[in-house]
Amino acid sequence: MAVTRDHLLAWLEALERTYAENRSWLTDLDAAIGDADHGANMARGFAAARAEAAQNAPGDLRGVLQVAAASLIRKVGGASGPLYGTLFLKASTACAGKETLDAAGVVAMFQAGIKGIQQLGKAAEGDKTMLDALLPALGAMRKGLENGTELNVILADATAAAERGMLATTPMQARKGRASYLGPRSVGHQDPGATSAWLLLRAAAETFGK
Amino acid sequence: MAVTRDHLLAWLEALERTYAENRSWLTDLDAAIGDADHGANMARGFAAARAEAAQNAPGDLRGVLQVAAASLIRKVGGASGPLYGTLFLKASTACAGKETLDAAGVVAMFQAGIKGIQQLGKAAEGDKTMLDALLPALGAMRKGLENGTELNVILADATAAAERGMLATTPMQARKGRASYLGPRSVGHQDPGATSAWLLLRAAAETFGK
Amino acid sequence: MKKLINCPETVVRESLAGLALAHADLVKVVMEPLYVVRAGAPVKGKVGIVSGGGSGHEPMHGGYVGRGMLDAACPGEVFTSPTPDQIEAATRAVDGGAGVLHIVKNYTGDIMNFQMAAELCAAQGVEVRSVVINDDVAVEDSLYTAGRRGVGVTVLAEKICGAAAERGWDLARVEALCRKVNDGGRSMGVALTSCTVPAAGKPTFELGGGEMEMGIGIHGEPGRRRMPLAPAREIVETMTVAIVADLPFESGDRVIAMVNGMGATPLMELYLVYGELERVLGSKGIAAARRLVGNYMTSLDMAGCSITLLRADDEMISLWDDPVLTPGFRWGA
Amino acid sequence: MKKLINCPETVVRESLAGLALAHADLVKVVMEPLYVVRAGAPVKGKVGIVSGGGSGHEPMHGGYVGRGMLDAACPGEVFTSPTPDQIEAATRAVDGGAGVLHIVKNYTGDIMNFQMAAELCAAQGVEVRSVVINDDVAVEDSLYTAGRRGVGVTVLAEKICGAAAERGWDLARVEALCRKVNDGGRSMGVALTSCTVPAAGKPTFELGGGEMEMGIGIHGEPGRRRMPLAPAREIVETMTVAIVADLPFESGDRVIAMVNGMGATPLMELYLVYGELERVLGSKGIAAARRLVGNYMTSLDMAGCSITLLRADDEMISLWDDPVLTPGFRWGA
Ligand SMILES: Nc1ncnc2c1ncn2[C@@H]1O[C@H](COP(=O)(O)OP(=O)(O)O)[C@@H](O)[C@H]1O
Ligand SMILES: Nc1ncnc2c1ncn2[C@@H]1O[C@H](COP(=O)(O)OP(=O)(O)O)[C@@H](O)[C@H]1O
Ligand SMILES: [Mg+2]
Ligand SMILES: [Mg+2]
Ligand SMILES: [Mg+2]
Ligand SMILES: [Mg+2]
Repeated sequence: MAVTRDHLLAWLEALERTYAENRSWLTDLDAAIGDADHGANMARGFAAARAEAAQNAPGDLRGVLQVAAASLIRKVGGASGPLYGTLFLKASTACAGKETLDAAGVVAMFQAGIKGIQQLGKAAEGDKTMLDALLPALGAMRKGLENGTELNVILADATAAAERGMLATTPMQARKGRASYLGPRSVGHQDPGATSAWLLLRAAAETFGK
Repeated sequence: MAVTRDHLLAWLEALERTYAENRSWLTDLDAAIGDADHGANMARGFAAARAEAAQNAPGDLRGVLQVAAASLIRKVGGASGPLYGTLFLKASTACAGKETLDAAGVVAMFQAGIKGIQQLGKAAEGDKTMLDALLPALGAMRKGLENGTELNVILADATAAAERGMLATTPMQARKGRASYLGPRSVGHQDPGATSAWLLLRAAAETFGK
Repeated sequence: MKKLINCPETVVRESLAGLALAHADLVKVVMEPLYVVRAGAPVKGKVGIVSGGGSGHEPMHGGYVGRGMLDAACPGEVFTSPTPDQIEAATRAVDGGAGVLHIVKNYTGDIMNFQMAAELCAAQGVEVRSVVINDDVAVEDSLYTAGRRGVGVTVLAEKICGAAAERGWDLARVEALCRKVNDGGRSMGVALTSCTVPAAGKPTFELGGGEMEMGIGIHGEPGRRRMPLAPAREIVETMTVAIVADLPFESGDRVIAMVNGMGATPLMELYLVYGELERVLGSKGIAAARRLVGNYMTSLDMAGCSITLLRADDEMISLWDDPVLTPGFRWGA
Repeated sequence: MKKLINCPETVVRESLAGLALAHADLVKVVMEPLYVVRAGAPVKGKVGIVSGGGSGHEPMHGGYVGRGMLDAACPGEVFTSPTPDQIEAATRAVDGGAGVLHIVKNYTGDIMNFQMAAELCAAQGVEVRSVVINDDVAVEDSLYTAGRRGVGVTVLAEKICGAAAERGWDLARVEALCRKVNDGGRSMGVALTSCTVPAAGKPTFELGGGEMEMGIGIHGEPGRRRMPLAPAREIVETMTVAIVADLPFESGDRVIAMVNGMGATPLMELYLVYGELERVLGSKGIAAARRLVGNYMTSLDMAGCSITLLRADDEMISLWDDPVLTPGFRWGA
């Protein structure tokens, strides 16, 4: 089983749907410790990314991810725009020259993207950001790969790890982003970006498996 | 039984108390068809009138009413300031040269004051204003005087007439003052000025009788 | 009630004290009796312009005192017209020998208090003329009302007549100009929420989440009709059509257009409203020659806006463009 | 949600369209990508000044575009920083050959998007310098936060640096001035109510009738502490003491003082707050050399205010007094 260009397009479609469905949840989470726009940002961004990729994307994997990255960067703004945009941009370079992705290729793609977010945002695990969902997911992917687990199991484990990481942000005090302005008052709320990150992985697991 | 300078001062004291006690009622009535300040206006005005009359009023009846008139005109503003100020001003001239007032003198005093309000405000009975309480009261006073009724009965009857007139303002559509801006929406609400006018007469009945 | 105040009894004076400190170069505030006067008044030989009314409409009127606009403003308690002694003192303080114009909004209380003051001034040899502003199309003008409320046109009249007085026009001419401005101007307002009078401590009226009051004035009084909340486009259409039909404004007219916030409506919304207004005006062949978008005549913390249109000729526009230097209006200086 | 809008998705662009119509003589609004640019830009040989951020803070930033202030402003969605392509296009549109200064408020999103844009511009040979404004004393600046928010000082920096650029200062000098303004300025804000983001449709937080949020920013985020509502005198005392102690401002300092409304607080209250502020400053021997009282950097329809103090030397004050001609600020022109 290998991930093709169509899988990536299907993933973007799933993300457009997911963020539309979870828009108000993400906004409510952001209202508690941020500025109540994360749901709108993600919904707006992935609607554009899906549409532009479907219309203008070149034939290769990298092209699809590049177009998605560009429209996220152009359409989202805020903190999540550059961050998720970077995730897709770095992911695209990891796919350079490939027609399909095997398990190793998929993990390489996510690894490049997540590292990109780390470099841009300078956040560490425990800062109460999207990385608290993404880094555990990456860890699970690497482990799965070592054990030779097959791709849809790897992605299922990664999604589960991301969900645990997301839930673990609730007791954290934010050290990055808007939530950090609240100091101790940021404790007790789940991070919106960690939540959108879990949704991102869940959509990958659901679409890449097929 | 005759009305002396002390009776007038007692009347002003009673009015200060009455409008303080009924302040929020008058304001609520004004909120419904006006601008929610009648209670504050009356309370502020009669607190000043009472205080200034007690301190600075010359020895005669006229002086007490003149001082009260001046402080109402200086302290109230709005529509009710000039109108009640005029009531006391005209009333004061009706007392010129008198040491005490018999029933006829009291009626003459109110008649002069109420006519003054009519001249200044150009309102007629049925326009949904304070005059809808004051004019029936004046009618009752005149009748009582013809029948030789004694003063405290005259004032009791006048207060009752004012109350009926006040209640009768509820179904009226306002043709004068702020309430007239509401057109048909002014129907179904008791007029604040008619209400403060009834309180004014009730206080007179309670104090002049003693 | 949630307000940045100390107590309802002192809010008017404490706010004016702040105005005086913030704009000491432009205005002085006299506390007994209470009025705001232009720094350096009276201006010898210049017609004085005095206005006033209840407080709670800031920047009107105190914020319009200064060169090229008002010589003095008389603030009453919140929503309560000022008293004759304030108006008399202000009028005498700004009389430079050329007489004084009272610009009075059409409310029973304002009319009576300014009237009493004018008589007191006349008795002391100060020549006073009064012009009553009554531009609110939401109130039908008939024997059965106290007439139309004075609203947005007041601000435009104060600016234009202030400029004329600054140019040295005589009292009769400034008075005639003020009547002309009033005759050529119309306004209408809408409220999305009530306002809260400090001394009352609670909202003047209750409005459901999906309702608005159409045809409100500037005193938190309910409007002519309660209607379901609509998109800005429809609200502006309704108001503009009523205003245009009333004068009527005609294709080819040039107007000074004002979109005025009632106090709690952000500028983002007011500019959106202005965009809709120009669209409607354009469809009727009416051209906005000058524009104002902001909070110029408020109703405490009410959310909503009013629209004012003034048919303007070249002379009015050039008077409009004259320098003005007040806390609320400032250009060309 | 009760707003004078048509729909949440279009409110930003429709409001900017209104701004463009209302001030066609001063600014132009480019829709794709979205930015507000000074009429007649670029000004040859002049340093360009570009700012931007989420919408919902009007008049900031679009209202500060014009002679003597910003050359361009990049508005994002409500409370969402603009995107690199907007900033890049605006920067290139105002580059008169002397380079461009980006005035950026310290928010993760603003920093990252302006950063990306600056790289894109540099790649095309446009010299860009960026200064980050971070003046909010309510946020402790430590390794454990994203640093302090940029708030009120942004407005003062835009005016003062805009004047310097207009005078012909070079990029390095304007940049240094901007850092100096940021270093000498501090702010703090308080909210009496939340605000409602149009796309969210309900208040960002709930606040009881007797409560206030102390130490809020300009995005409707909760503040540092929820406290019982207090008289204005105490609120101003608390904020001013925190601001003064932080820099610290010292006896003998001259400051530019701003009392800024958050959007739904009427001018009557803001002037009262200003009066209290001067009282506290006076007691500390600090003199207000220049003053601003009004809505300059709002948070949609939030009720509340912020106080900003900037230690100002003669040069800053004379730059402050220089002519400015924008929709939001206008004097000397
Ligand atoms: N430095 C950072 N590194 C990684 N993620 C971050 C960083 N700062 C913020 N985030 C994420 O961004 C999310 C907020 O995104 P969003 O609300 O769209 O942007 P904004 O905070 O500008 O309104 C936060 O919940 C957090 O997960
Ligand atoms: N022309 C008038 N003649 C007599 N009474 C009047 C007239 N206009 C208004 N009033 C009375 O004044 C009352 C309102 O007084 P008040 O609220 O103090 O003043 P304002 O209407 O200026 O706020 C009304 O209820 C009405 O009874
Ligand atoms: Mg957010
Ligand atoms: Mg009233
Ligand atoms: Mg009143
Ligand atoms: Mg945001």
